[in-house]
Amino acid sequence: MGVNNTSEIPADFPGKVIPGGNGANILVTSLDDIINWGRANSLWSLYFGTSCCAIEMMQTGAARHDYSRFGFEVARPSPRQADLIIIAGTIVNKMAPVLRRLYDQMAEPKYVIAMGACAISGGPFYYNSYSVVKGADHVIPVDVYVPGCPPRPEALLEGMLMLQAKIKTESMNNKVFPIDGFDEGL
Amino acid sequence: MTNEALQNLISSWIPDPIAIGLEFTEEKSQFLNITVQPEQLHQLMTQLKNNPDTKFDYLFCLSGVDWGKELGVVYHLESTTHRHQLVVKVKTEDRENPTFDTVCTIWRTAEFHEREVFDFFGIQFTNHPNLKRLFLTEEWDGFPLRKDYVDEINMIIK
Amino acid sequence: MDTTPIINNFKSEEYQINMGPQHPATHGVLRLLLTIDGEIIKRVEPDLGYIHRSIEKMCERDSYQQIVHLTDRMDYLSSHINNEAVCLTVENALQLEIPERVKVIRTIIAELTRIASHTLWWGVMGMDVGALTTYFYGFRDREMINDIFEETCGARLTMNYNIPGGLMFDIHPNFVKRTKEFIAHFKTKLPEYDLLLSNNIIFRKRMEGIGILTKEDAISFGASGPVGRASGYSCDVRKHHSYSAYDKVKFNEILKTEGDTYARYQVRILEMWESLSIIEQLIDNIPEGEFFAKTNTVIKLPEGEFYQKVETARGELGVYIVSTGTKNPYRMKFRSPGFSNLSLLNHIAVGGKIGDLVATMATLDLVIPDIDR
Amino acid sequence: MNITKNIHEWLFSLMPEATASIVEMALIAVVYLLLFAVAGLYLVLLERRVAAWFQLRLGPNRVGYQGLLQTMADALKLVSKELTGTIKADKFLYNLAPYFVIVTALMAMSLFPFSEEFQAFDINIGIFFLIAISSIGVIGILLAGWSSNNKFALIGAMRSGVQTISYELSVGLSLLTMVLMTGSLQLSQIVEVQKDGWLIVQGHIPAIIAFCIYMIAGTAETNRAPFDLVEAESELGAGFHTEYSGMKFAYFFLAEFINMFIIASIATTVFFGAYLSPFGITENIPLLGVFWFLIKTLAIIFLMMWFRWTFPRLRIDQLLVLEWKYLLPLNLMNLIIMALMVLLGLTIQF
Repeated sequence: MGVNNTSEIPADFPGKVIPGGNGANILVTSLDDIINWGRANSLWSLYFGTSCCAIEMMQTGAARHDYSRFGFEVARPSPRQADLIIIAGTIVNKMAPVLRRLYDQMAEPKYVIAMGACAISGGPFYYNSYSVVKGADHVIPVDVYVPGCPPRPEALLEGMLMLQAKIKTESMNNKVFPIDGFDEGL
Repeated sequence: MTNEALQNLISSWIPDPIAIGLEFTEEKSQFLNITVQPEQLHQLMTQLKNNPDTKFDYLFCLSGVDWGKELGVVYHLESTTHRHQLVVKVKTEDRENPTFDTVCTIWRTAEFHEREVFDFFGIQFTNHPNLKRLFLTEEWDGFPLRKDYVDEINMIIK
Repeated sequence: MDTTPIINNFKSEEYQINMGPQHPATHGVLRLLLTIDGEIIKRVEPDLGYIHRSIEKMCERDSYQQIVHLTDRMDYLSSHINNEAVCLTVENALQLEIPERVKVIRTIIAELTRIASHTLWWGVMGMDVGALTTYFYGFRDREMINDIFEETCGARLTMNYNIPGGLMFDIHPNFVKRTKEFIAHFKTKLPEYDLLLSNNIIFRKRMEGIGILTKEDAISFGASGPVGRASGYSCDVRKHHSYSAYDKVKFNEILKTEGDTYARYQVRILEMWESLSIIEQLIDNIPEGEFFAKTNTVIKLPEGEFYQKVETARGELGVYIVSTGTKNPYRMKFRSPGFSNLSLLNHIAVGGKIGDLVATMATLDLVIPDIDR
Repeated sequence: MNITKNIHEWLFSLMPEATASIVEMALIAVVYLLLFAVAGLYLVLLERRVAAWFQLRLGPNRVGYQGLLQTMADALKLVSKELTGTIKADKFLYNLAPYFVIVTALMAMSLFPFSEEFQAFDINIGIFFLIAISSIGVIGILLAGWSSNNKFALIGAMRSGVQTISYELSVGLSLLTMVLMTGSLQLSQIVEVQKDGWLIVQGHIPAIIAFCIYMIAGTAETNRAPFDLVEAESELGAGFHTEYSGMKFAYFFLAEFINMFIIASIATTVFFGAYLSPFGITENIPLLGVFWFLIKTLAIIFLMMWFRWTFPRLRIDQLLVLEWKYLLPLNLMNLIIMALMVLLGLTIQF
């Protein structure tokens, strides 16, 4: 995985390492790890599939590729209890405000996987189409992009594991909410 | 029934078909095409459906077409008993508010299809139960499938 | 002043509920404005367009090879049959002579797609009615077909195996072996479907007698595919306007007369048996020969209008091309089966309960991008 | 070897009467809360593994050894989740609803005779108290559905009200047929009577009919499939707890599994002799009572899980027809047969 969260200091580090803080954050970091471990291993996805990628998402949920091994199994119909929204399929102009409202309704530590070329950049409907939003990140901030049209179940699983790794590197005291400054295009 | 038999049968209903602008063509399509004036559309359609030996009771495709200068609607009809097929075309010159009478009183499937044609071409259908946009949002301006539709914001032409 | 006695003097007024774009039962982004009184449904008004990707506008600027790629994003569960529809229209327009081998392979893969779509429908149908395990059994069989497609066509869901003029490449050496294995496996598993769901007393009680569609209404609403055949309206395009290798195959068209939700369910289950028998008849004698008829790279259809009907898993898909002789069509219209099947939902669901509406919608087997195009 | 007895004496010797009993109560509450939490978590994991086993897949096995820590991760995540709420919701009732459901579940758990000495409250109206408690749980669901001001939640709540009121009848009546044989509502007395043969064996045919009715009504009581109309996934989305998130939702989620445990425990106590080993083979070994109790309860829980993953869902009117037109008359007739049998002394005693 691209992200390694080990914290040993590399040998050729020029400067002197000053331990951060007065040791209080040792508790915080370990609390961080526990909470992040809990969050990473029980990502409940929302029932949200718009088009063909939804079928590949259902395949990942089915018996053969089975994402319930990693704890994704409980898919919640209501956005209040879901903490991961997998945008599986094309987002159209008429659907964008609905997607934005779903995202706002979700409880706070929420993550987004843009699955499939349509969710990443409009995919095959980029040219000559008057009604497709060219990429879901015009609507909501996206954490992990899974390319493919439709991506294979293994690709979606790899995307989910990458999201787990990303959650494990989060820290509670300087938590940045992806939505702040998103509308202003920061 | 073959196309010729159909053609004679239908032209036998009306005293003189040419005078009221009813043409039969067959060359550029595999079905018999009838081009009819908007006024006689409803009357011809009801006859096509109710007449025992034509009995076109299945309207399987209703599509709006922008023929460049005029806007038109193409009806593909099929009879589930005799298994023969027919195409009825109707065209109108004025592009501001083209109106035809609805056929959804004859075939219930036309309700949705006519709403779709209105949505993409702006063709009004008189006494249609609830003629409003089906796919696009209410405040969408312009009718996308017309040839002269241009929308630079979200259409990237290649 | 109507003098009918008021039975219950608690005047219960109806209220509108929004089975919105994001709802487990709508398999995608169909929004239903339900006017309900307590649990009884008074009116269902579908609001479409949440996945309208303007495919028909795009087709006016794409060449015919590019259009084939768009069609399997429309009805992605019978994607191969959609591609076949466009290719057949183009081939008939050009009066191309298609080798026998291509027709037989197209028919086999079309029937495999139909089985894959019906197994997915059956799995999700069980989930809609509450039996959550059927989803996994349905997908187990679908995975086997996906393996066959992945090996031969290179993709699991959106295959693009058809191009105007024939097939992209020849079938994989162990395509025949794998299909035979699948047929043997599926013949033992299909009775299991009946065991688990069809003869379950709760399932039958929930399905029988609701969402009744008479034959005249089916024809007048333009219902096609299993929805029409469950009401006794014989609308199988493979029988009446046969294309590819369907005229060389003996199979019977399943017709039921009750027209209720359970009849639509049974038609699809029996259709899977028919598809199996079609594949069996063809799998052993795939004729040798070319898998591609020579066409020039830029395909220009002659002046005129062309229409081709095809029987997808959901019903009758029609491709209507108006061509002015240039390399892309002047106007292209897809007559989608789901669009007409959905239009009759209000007619059959009124008076039932919310549970009936969900069961009826499941047997209509709606794929929303196929409706919105 | 009875632990509770000597703790009891030690406490009373140490402190005056009132404080001792309060401390004892507090101690019991803490022990049962721990038991409650652990049982809840591992029941959820058991459900997901059993479901996976039915559905040809593996189920959670990556988190901790063989997935044992999976529900721990779920609990940690739910604890650290934001508690969303809607402005239009009725604030006070909205927050009160989850506690109704959890408290009733906990109160019911304290009555069960896990083994000879390991029973918190042995009140003499045991069964009656259990049935009363399980009907309070519904108020929590009704409150949740109504106060979250969401149409789907309202429909879910109304359905749960109708369902639980009608199915309480069958639960009560089927337990009543068994009480005819024991003669007392006190749970320890019931187990006492079963020393010479479990009630289901003593009462042979009517007891088996009562057990079947009880299982049907019990599954309906806990709103589990095939009667899960309250949280009908495909019809109402998330049913009555649509607007709840984070820990409030966790209460509902946990309470559903604890209710399942309670229904199974009542069945073991009344029908299968709580901690009595079959044919009295391991009577003398002291601590084995709890083991037998849990084995029987888990068997019945497995049966309820089996229901959930095979049967489709009933429609609301079929649900009521089943109760009022079929289960109720059957139950009453069964009651009369059992009464006649007890009168004529036809029950089998070992």
